[in-house]
Amino acid sequence: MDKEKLQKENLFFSIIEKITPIIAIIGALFIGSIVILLMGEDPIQVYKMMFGLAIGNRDGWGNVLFRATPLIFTGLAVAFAFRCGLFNIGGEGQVYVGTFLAAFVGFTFTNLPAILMIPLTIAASALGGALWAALPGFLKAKKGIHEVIITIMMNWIATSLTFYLALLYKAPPTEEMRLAGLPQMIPHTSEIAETARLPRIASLLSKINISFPSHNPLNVSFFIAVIAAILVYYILWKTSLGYEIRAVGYNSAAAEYAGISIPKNILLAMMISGALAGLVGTNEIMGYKFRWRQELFLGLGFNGIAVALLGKNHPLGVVLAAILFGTLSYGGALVNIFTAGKIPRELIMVIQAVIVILVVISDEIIKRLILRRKTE
Amino acid sequence: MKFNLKNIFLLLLITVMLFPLVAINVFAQKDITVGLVFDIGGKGDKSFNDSASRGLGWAAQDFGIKRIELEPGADADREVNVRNLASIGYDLIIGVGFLFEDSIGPASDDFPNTKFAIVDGLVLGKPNVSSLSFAEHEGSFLVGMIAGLKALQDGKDTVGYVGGMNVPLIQKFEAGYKAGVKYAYPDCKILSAYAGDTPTAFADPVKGKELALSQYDNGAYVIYHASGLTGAGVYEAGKERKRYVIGVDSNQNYLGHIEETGENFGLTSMLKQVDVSVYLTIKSILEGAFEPGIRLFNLATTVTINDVEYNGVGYAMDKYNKDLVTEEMIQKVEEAKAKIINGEIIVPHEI
Amino acid sequence: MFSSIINPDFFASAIRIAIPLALAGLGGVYSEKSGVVNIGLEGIMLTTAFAAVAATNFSGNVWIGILIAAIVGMLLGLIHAIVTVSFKANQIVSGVAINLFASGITVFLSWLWFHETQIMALKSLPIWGFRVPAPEEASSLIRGLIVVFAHHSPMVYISFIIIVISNILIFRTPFGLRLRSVGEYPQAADTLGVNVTKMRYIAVLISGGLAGLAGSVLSIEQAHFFVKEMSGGRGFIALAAMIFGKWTPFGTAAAALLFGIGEALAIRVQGVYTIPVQFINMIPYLLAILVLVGAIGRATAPATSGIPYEKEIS
Amino acid sequence: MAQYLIEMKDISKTFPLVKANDKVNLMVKKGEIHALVGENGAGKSTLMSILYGLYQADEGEIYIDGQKIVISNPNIAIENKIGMVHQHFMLVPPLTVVENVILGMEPRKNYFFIDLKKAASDIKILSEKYGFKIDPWTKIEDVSVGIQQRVEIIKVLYRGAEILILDEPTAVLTPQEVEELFKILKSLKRQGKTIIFITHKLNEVMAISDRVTVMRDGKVVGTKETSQTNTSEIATLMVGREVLLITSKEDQKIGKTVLRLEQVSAFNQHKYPVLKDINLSVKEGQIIGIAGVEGNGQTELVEVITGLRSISNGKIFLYEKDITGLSTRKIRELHIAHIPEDRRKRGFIADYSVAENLVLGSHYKPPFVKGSFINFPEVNRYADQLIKDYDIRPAVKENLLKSLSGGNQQKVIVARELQREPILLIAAQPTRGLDVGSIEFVHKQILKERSKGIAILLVSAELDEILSLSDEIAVMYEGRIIETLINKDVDKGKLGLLMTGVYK
Repeated sequence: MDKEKLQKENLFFSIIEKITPIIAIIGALFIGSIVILLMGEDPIQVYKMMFGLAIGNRDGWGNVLFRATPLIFTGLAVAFAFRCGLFNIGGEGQVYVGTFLAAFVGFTFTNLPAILMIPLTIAASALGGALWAALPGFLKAKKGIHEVIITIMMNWIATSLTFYLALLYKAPPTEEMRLAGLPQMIPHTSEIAETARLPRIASLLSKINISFPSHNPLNVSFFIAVIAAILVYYILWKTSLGYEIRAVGYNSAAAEYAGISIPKNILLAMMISGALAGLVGTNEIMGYKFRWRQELFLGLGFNGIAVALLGKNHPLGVVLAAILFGTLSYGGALVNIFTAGKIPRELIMVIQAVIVILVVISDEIIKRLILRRKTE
Repeated sequence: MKFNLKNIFLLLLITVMLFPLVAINVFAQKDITVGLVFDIGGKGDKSFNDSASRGLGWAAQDFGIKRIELEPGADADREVNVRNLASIGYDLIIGVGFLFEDSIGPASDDFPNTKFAIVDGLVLGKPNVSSLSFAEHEGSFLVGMIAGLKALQDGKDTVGYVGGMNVPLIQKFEAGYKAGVKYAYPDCKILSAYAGDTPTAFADPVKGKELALSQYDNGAYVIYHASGLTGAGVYEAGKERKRYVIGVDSNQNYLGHIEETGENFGLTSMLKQVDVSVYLTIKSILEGAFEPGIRLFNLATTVTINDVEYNGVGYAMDKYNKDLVTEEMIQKVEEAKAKIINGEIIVPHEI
Repeated sequence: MFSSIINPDFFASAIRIAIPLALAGLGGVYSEKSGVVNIGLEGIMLTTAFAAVAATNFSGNVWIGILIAAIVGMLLGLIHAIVTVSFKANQIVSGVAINLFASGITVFLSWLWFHETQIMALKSLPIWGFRVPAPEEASSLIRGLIVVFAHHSPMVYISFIIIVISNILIFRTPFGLRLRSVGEYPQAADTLGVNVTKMRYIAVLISGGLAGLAGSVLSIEQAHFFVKEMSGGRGFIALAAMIFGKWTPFGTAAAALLFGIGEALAIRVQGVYTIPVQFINMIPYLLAILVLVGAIGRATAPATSGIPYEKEIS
Repeated sequence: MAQYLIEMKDISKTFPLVKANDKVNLMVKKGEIHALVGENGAGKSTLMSILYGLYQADEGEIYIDGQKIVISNPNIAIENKIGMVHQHFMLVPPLTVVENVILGMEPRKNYFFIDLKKAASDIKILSEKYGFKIDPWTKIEDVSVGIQQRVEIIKVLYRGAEILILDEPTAVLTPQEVEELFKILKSLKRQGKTIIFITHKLNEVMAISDRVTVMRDGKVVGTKETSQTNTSEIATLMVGREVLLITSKEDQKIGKTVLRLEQVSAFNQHKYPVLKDINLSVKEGQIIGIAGVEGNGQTELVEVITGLRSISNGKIFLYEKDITGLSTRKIRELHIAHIPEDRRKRGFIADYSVAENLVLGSHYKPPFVKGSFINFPEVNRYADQLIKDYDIRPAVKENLLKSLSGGNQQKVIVARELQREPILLIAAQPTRGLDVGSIEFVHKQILKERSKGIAILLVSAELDEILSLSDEIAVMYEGRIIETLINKDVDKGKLGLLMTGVYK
């Protein structure tokens, strides 16, 4: 086979393979539209509304990116571990622990200046996630226990543990609450120090006279997420660490033969993955609510899996997939409002799941088509 | 599919350009509009959220308002729901549950012409927010008395309590209940358990049933549950063991009714009249008498809606439990109620 | 204090809690014995818990509800089989997708059909067995035995029967032999004319059906309600039980019982000792991790579990 | 009755990337032992898989006893009394012998249960008839390779096969076991069975077959009466040119001891001893061949030297420096090169490019890294150089390794390992599964290293390879080195006996 033809074929290969998520998205929207039709609504109107409202204006974009931010972190977490052949289903627990540690640092070291406080809090959130991922990593590396089940168990343990800690460090009642004789309802921690907070995009843009809705929750954490994605790319494909991690993921026996320590890389990949998940704290704690409360994070870890799959475990794909999911999530909430509750948000969850299934299937179909074509 | 897709893209483009126009035309409304956004658990919980929804229903019937009920998913949905309802001109937006503190607080500043109400939460110092609070411990005291009196009457020595999520709010129920039991029956043992640490603890009937069964099997004669839907499991257990259950928030007595045998095990229910508070808030807007700040609903609160008199909190009597709770018991409870109202009895709200 | 925790009711409670775990775990056994990992059990349980309540309410008959739950479970199993056996996609990915799908579709349909996200089952299963005699009528031993074994809903006994039949089916029949060989060495089975694809489809379908029964037990028998996310991770615990049970029906059932005991203990220890409730709630999960750490080295998964069968590569 | 029992006419089969069979014709007479020979990849296994219904031919027809049949799955093959013993045994390790034999056609009792007792007695009867000694109740994972092969044959006979296909049955056997097998085959022939015997060992063809069909590149290049041909004719047909079967080897000065193992013992993962008190030394310029039936500890021996397996006892020295217990990476850094026995499993990362694979194991050291980043210009330059030096084809460094042929994959491994300037080369099964050209290439490289004075440990299951390359031969049996022989004095018969543990 001559070189040119080979390269052409490789190109065709990679293009087709890369657009399977798009095929899946279209397919899922199509299936979604059948469901909407069955509900007696007009799918075109609904989709028009969903996307129109979600990305039709600055406020919408801000909300979409805000929702995408934690998904980028958890998506990267899953993708990174996947490159090492690990399935990190423990994003949920790593998010809990990472965010709690961020909050803890945030409300404990209130005397430090922002220049120390912000990096320290970011580091704390990453560290919390990394620590929580270390045990499943260790058990996988040393004992060969499958990480899927351990990480799932760790999710529940994290739920209970962080809840206990939240009770331990719950915020004292405010003056008003004392006067009214009302206890704090569901425990949350005290707010983190002003110096540990990340500015909102709205306040940054207002300084350069660009109008942006001031209530919009989008904050600097989105850029941290993008930087994290770029870092992940460089680590995986440009460093010897990434070379080793991917080698272990592709073929651990060969990696071992080449003197690459499998336990070390598994543990490391798991901890980096956990750290990425923990970084959700930058968005939810440092940039949005400034305090820790459990239900802020429900479901982020699991949605991260879907994001990673749709993004084909590539950082760029993860960012795009997270933005898509952010759009669906925000658009879904709006459609729910603007159709007066007729189209429930859960339709979006169904569409998301269908996307995941279709990505998985279309990958295989296309691989087969290519194989068949090559044989002829 | 291809045609469909083209359409979507085309329309998407048009929408983006025409968005402001569309928004105004489609969603402009003339009647009084009320938006209700639910707490975790959502509609159908047979207690808290359903109570709020019921109040909205009463108001819709009586005043012909337009209404919408929304169930938020992620935390950020609360703010999105509140804000968007406000931005499309809803007159009153009610957030059920204290979680709305974060979203109603800032939104009330941005939409000064919209009225907000928050159930169980506190948003103070805003002229357009009403915080609806309830003295659950007082109501719990009364049902605690009924539990104690029932056990005393039938010669039993133990009652139980099943909470949902182990949080201060739910501990308030426990505190009042325990005080009530002890007031009526000082020697009574009280078992207590919580279903869990996450919001799902309010929606885990399987766990609730096992918790209740374990208490019944350890001698509990009556169990008071403050656990949302988890309590559905408590009722299951009560019917299975033929022991009594006390419901919460709404009148849940019917849940203890066994159709086949006609037996009733719903001893009573602690009523937290979220429905009343929602109804009154809507009414106050129609009458131009919106009250910002804390509105406390307790035993002393008395309202008449459609010829029925309600307190802010209370206990439920109906056809299901009229044979279970004797006149004598009611008399004792009413005496205590009077004492609470006039301050003779102070009900603790912390265990 | 001790007798208020460990008593006949405690064991009865452990059995009740164990039943859905055992059924779903058994589903895992069939699936993994054939070489297909099914972490979609969780989602299947959730969906079928909903299906059981919905069908019961529409039909007015609990048995129809249970039947529909089993059928819906098999349908989801079928999807898993199509994706993983025919399309040879990553089995864990497919399972995750099923779990995601379940979370959405159940709430979506409950809004659509019932306009609320928690639905009460209009009918419930009866309690079968001997009446528990009053303390004075019988010795405490007989009383205890009746409480532990003879006073449950029909699904408990049906589950016992299913467990026993499964053990026979897997280890004593041609079907079982083929099932095991397909999971261990599909090429070998293939060369002897055993249809690997067909066996895997059947196994995954059975797996879905059993998880469906488990879901119906949760909603129809135990809760009498469908509540969103009510499976609460029981599908994953079931998988841990399967591993600890060394991929055998009896072993899985025994491990499920162990988890049942753990949870029953967690329920009863509350309030008795002054350990924070949060730590008590960790017991089942810590137990699962300890069990897995202990089980490794003694148990081996079916050799090709998780690996799609590729005929071309030989 | 037709003249031929089996007629395969114009069979073609294309796989992605390869045309495995191209208008193949195969005629087999009833009651003969028909050898099917060819190099690896010549299409023998594919042809037999088609006959057995594992693959469907794209075109062509099959006649059995004059009847045209379509064999769409193994069940139809079995119905037509065709049985196949695969090269890789198709036995399920955790199942018992009897379960393996009856799988797919289980005798039943009460319509529902397997009648294991009946099956076991049937197997007893069958095995006595052909002189096998097999306990039906043992698990496959507990019996030796030779026994496993007998189970495979019984499995086929149990299904009433009249036609037996044996795919390279001798590859994993000792010479003595081969003898046994041939006896069995002859007795089967006496009972009227027809046997197709796939091999690439010409002496076996001469020893056992009645007729022989030679395949090359997916085509049949000739069918001969065995009695009327000879090895060199068949060999020429097989490879299409004259082959140099014996590699010439110059004398070499032996230098200092490079590697020395002292009383080394090791366990496998089940805590079962697999290496027992191994003493071994390899000197500069010397090739030590490790002979033995596979599974007697050779794999583990290589693993302990390369740090892939920890040892329970003993010491390992490199130039008299203790290297016991060092990590694989440390050992590689001491310039020990390793061509692994299972190329696909250990040798390379299939989804990495040629360039990335060429730096595997050196990827963390300068010049291939700068800081913690990989120095891609240098990696690429290095790759281009090696591709040229070792003639790796296609010469595209970006290609994923999985797209290369087996021979070129092995070239990548050899290039990578030899380029590291080794002082010790461990070559395990270096030519397994390669075509003749690649085998020659690898052998030349090994001898070139020897002439540079490098110490070489050669592990091979191919006795001919060991004999033609090594200076000394160490024979392994059940985890021990039971004898070390100087190559000059070796006679093949004695070596075979040693491999079976007879001389002790």
